[in-house]
Amino acid sequence: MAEVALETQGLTMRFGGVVAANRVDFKLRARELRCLIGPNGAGKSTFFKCITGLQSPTEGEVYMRGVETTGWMPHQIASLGVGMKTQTPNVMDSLSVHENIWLAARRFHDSREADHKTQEIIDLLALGAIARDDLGRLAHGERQRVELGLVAVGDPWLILLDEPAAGLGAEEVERMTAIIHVLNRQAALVIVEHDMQFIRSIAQTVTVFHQGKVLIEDHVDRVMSDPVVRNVYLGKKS
Amino acid sequence: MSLNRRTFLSSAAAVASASMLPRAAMAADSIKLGSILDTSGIFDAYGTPMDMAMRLAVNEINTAGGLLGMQVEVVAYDTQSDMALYSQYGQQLTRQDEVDVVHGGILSASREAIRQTMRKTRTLYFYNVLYEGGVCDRNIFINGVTPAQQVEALVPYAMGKSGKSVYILAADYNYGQITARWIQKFVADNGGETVGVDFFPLDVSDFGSTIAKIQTVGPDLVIAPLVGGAHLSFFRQWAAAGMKDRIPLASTTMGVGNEHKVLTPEEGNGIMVAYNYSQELDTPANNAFKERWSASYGDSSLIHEIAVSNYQGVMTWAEAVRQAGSLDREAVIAALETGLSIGGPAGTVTVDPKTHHAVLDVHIMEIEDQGMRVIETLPQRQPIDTQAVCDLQANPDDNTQYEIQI
Amino acid sequence: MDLYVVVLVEMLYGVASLILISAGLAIVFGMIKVINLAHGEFMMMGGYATITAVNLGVNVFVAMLLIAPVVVGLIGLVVERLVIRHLYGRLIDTMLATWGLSLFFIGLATMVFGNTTTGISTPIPGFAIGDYQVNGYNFFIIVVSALLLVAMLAVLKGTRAGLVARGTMQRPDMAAALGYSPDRVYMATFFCGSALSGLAGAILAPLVGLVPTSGGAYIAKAFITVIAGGPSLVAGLFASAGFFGAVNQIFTFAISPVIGEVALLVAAVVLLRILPQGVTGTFFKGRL
Amino acid sequence: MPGDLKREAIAIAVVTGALILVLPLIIGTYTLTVLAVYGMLGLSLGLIWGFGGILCFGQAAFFGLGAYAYAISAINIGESTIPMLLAVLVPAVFAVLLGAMMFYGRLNDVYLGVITLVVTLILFKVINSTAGPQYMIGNARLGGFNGIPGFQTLNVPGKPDAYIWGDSYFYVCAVLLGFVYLLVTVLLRSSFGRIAVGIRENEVRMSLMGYDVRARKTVMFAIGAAIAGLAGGLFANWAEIVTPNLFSLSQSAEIIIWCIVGGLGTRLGPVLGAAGLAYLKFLLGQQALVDNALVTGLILVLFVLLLPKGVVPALSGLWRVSVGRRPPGRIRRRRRSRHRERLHG
Repeated sequence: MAEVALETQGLTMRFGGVVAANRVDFKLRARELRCLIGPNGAGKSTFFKCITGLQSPTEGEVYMRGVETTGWMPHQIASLGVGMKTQTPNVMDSLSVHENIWLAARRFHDSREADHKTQEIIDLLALGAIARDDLGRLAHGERQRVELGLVAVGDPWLILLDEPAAGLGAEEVERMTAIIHVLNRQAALVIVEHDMQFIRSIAQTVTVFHQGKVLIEDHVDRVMSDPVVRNVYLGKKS
Repeated sequence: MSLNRRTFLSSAAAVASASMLPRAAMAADSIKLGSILDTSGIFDAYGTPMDMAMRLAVNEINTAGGLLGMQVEVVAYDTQSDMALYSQYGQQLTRQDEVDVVHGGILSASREAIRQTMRKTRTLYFYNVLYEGGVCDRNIFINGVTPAQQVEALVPYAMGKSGKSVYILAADYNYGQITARWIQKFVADNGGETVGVDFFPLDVSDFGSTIAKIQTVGPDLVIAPLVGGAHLSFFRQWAAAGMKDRIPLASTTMGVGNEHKVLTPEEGNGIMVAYNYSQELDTPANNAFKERWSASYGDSSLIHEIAVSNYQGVMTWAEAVRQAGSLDREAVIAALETGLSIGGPAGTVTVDPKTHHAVLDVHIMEIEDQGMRVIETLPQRQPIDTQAVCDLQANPDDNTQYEIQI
Repeated sequence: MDLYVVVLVEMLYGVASLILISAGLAIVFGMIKVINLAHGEFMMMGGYATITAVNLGVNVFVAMLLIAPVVVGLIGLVVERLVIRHLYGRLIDTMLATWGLSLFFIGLATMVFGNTTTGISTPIPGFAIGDYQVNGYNFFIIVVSALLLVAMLAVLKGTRAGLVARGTMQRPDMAAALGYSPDRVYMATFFCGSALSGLAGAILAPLVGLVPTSGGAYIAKAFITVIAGGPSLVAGLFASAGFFGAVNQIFTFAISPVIGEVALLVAAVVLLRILPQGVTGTFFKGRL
Repeated sequence: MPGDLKREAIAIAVVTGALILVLPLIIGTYTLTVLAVYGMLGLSLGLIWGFGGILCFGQAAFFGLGAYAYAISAINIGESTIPMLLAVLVPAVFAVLLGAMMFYGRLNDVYLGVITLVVTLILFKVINSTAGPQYMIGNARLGGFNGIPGFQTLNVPGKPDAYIWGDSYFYVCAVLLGFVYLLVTVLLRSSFGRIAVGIRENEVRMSLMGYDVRARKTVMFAIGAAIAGLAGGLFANWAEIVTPNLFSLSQSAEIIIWCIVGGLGTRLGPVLGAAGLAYLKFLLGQQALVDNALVTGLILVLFVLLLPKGVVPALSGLWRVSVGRRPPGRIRRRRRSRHRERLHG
């Protein structure tokens, strides 16, 4: 069981009459990296929120390392050792970078240890120059990076990232890719993304969502060339 | 209250007051009269004329040469209809201003908020308002009518004009609660039956459901010891529902703050009341008083029951100081306990030594065209309710408000 | 039997008066997301405007239905221009500023009108339902509230102005792009909301004694009704006023007016705990 | 960090001591006592609102509960030590229940405001309608509108006859205010305090990081209530009567105004705002020219419009601009972190 980091069975989410996620079965092995793609409204984000506990699914179950976490609160899931990043940057804007990361570190370490850990992450993410600045004043890319730091500082074994590369410049995307590779040494990752270049550079297996269901799940190259996928998703883009 | 505490308090008071700055310079040649009244807020209709009456009395005393060769100086605080401010200003009057006497308090709640402070600091206190009776405390003198003086007279008259079943609507605080019990007692004594009692917090102003409820019970008479501006709505809504001609109303408070002048004649006419004073009293003393009031304030329409009580209270105190020839609290109390009498606008007022309450005239009246028509005058009634439970001559250390038990 | 009719009338009256005292607040909150805590004082000023006009010899209905709303609406306009417009989008700040305004107006009214209770008589006589006398004015309030709801619905749904207002409320940027100044729309909305507050104060004036602090009695109830109603303006107002009005009157009749008020408040706590988005945030989503 | 805290503790003690010595020369101690009590009440809301992000419209509820808990238990016990503890505990327990109800129900912002406001109103209405003789707790009659007068006031612990009042009572209140201020300082520097600030900034993020936001907010809420309750108990001793008006909306409103005017997100702001505005009200109460409410209202409106951050942050901002340093709160945190950097870097 320990080999499976995340599994959902028949995960379904309805809003009134709308079925945003429809009986999704999903499985992620330890240290696997998986990208979720799909057109807008395909149910990626809903699926994502159901896993992170921001929403609780109408039906179905979620298991993390074999523990059922269906309907848990986000903080309970996070406490298992799961790192999460939401779609829009979600940080403490009027606190400094250091304070932000320290707060994340403090959850899993005592005060002194948290200081250590914070410094490690700041070095890892090359945030030293801006460590004292309030987050509200930083550029979008820097904020994304800090948020990744918040996720990483807890040494998670499962990381859920919603659009980590959105709005980043080419150089920043590259840095992001490197960071993700480092994280992937310890943890399994689920990444919701649109940027195909980025996906190719990090992932092997891709899961495609369409109308709330898993349309296909395969190697990135085969998915890209799949005519059905092209039809529902890529076709429109290219 | 142990002796221990009192001596401690008075010595501590001396220490405390020495460090309180800035303070008004102590004028050795004047007497300080503390006044504490709601001259703003929802009880200002009671308090403002009381304040005017107090100032009128002090002016008259000063014009006549003052007391013991000294002028009387007024130290007044407006408590803004907030009970918490009573304790605050009460402390200020006694500990900071160190007044010689305090007149004031309107609602029974306000009296109880400051009574113990007055007692502790040994400041003579006059409460000049009609109330529910039963306060037994050597430091306080009360000249308002009590239920035995008022309710006992009003109830049989009102029942005689209506019938035996009575519904009571009372303000929800100590005055209303205790007065309602007195009404129940006198209704029973007169062979009637109390068919309902409802209490209303002072901020209630919607009586629609109550009026409907009263009709389901169908009493012969409604007696309403309601208090304050919000409760005035009851009389208005009662009339608006067309109930006025169906069930007669009596009240122990209506008109005390000149409420009958705010209501239209259609709303007010016929409500039965009983008080010590009415502007319509046609006596030389009252006519002269109204003239003096008009001379000071332009017109006399604001005078009401408890304004006159306040005037009579100040005058009673002044007479006692004259007779005692001293401001010493014990000497003044002794003078008052001789059964001292004054002639006020509402007739003779005599201090009852046993209870520190007053013996006075009570008039049964009906509201008529925004005035009070006197039906019957009951001279020199004793506060027998309080006399039954309180004897300060025998028991000078008593410090209780006795309540009627049913 | 007659009693049931009387209770029903009182219940309708309870609901109607809640609608009346909440309408102004609901418009301002629902349309421009401003919680006007000076709403109670706007009502109080509506009451004073009516009484002053009546004392000057104006017909009481003209004073209530015309003069008071216009006067208070204009006061609202001044308030919007001087204070509120600097604070759009800052919900908590508008609450604090309008709280300050409420104190300011209490002080102002005290200085102008004094602190003594004033009032006017009800202009409609009472009448009988079977063996019971009821206050005829209650029916007037019920009718006015019903008309008010219908009018609100009609204006919002049926007129161009309503359409523009609704559009602006959802997407101010789009409305601006289409040539409607959001600033103007907000201003007009605040005017309407204030005028409704004034109307409510005017209509309730004959029932109760008026003092400068009278507004405080209404604001809490109105606030609770509007918040519990949730995002849909008219439906929310109707649903929560109906619920709270009924609870209030049932407990008032069964026990006492105080228990009625407490029951209303307890119901509000329970309701918000169960439906944290208000009634219409849960049930009538997306309707007006 | 401990050395740093020590310095601050000494500063607080010195300032408190100096004020205790100087202020009675200017203002009577009777007035000063209530200013200190209000300062503590302001601090209670300043803590949960300014640092915990919880806007409570009913802080007066805890103030009133503290006062009533004191009065009722003082009548029944006849000695003031346990009543004083109850004045802190009862509001805290009530806040735990209320807070848990709200925060576990994910109520926020306006809804939080409504619930706290409504609960205050309920307390007010219920207490206000207990005038009848049947409403007793032990020997204490609740008294409804009248309130409860005549309870045992503060005494030297264990000696019911040794009353603490007048000047000595002022010293007690002032020292307690300094002590509570110090406690708040320690709290805010602890992990709990820093996490609370994080929650104020971004609840979702903090819960995604694994913090139980609901529990932490509930605890924060209860700490604020405990401080307000202590202030309530002290107020009861000062006024020697408790009335339902302690629960009134206008009391709650005033507390909010103190915080806004003084400055949110600072410890000193709410204390200064409370003492300053209460003294202003006291001065205004002695004149009849301008209505009290009018001035208070105008102050609030002007502050929201022109100085929404309050006096203390504005002044420290001014200080920073003119002297070129960061406001004191920041300096300390910075110095500490630099120290840390050196350690690990």
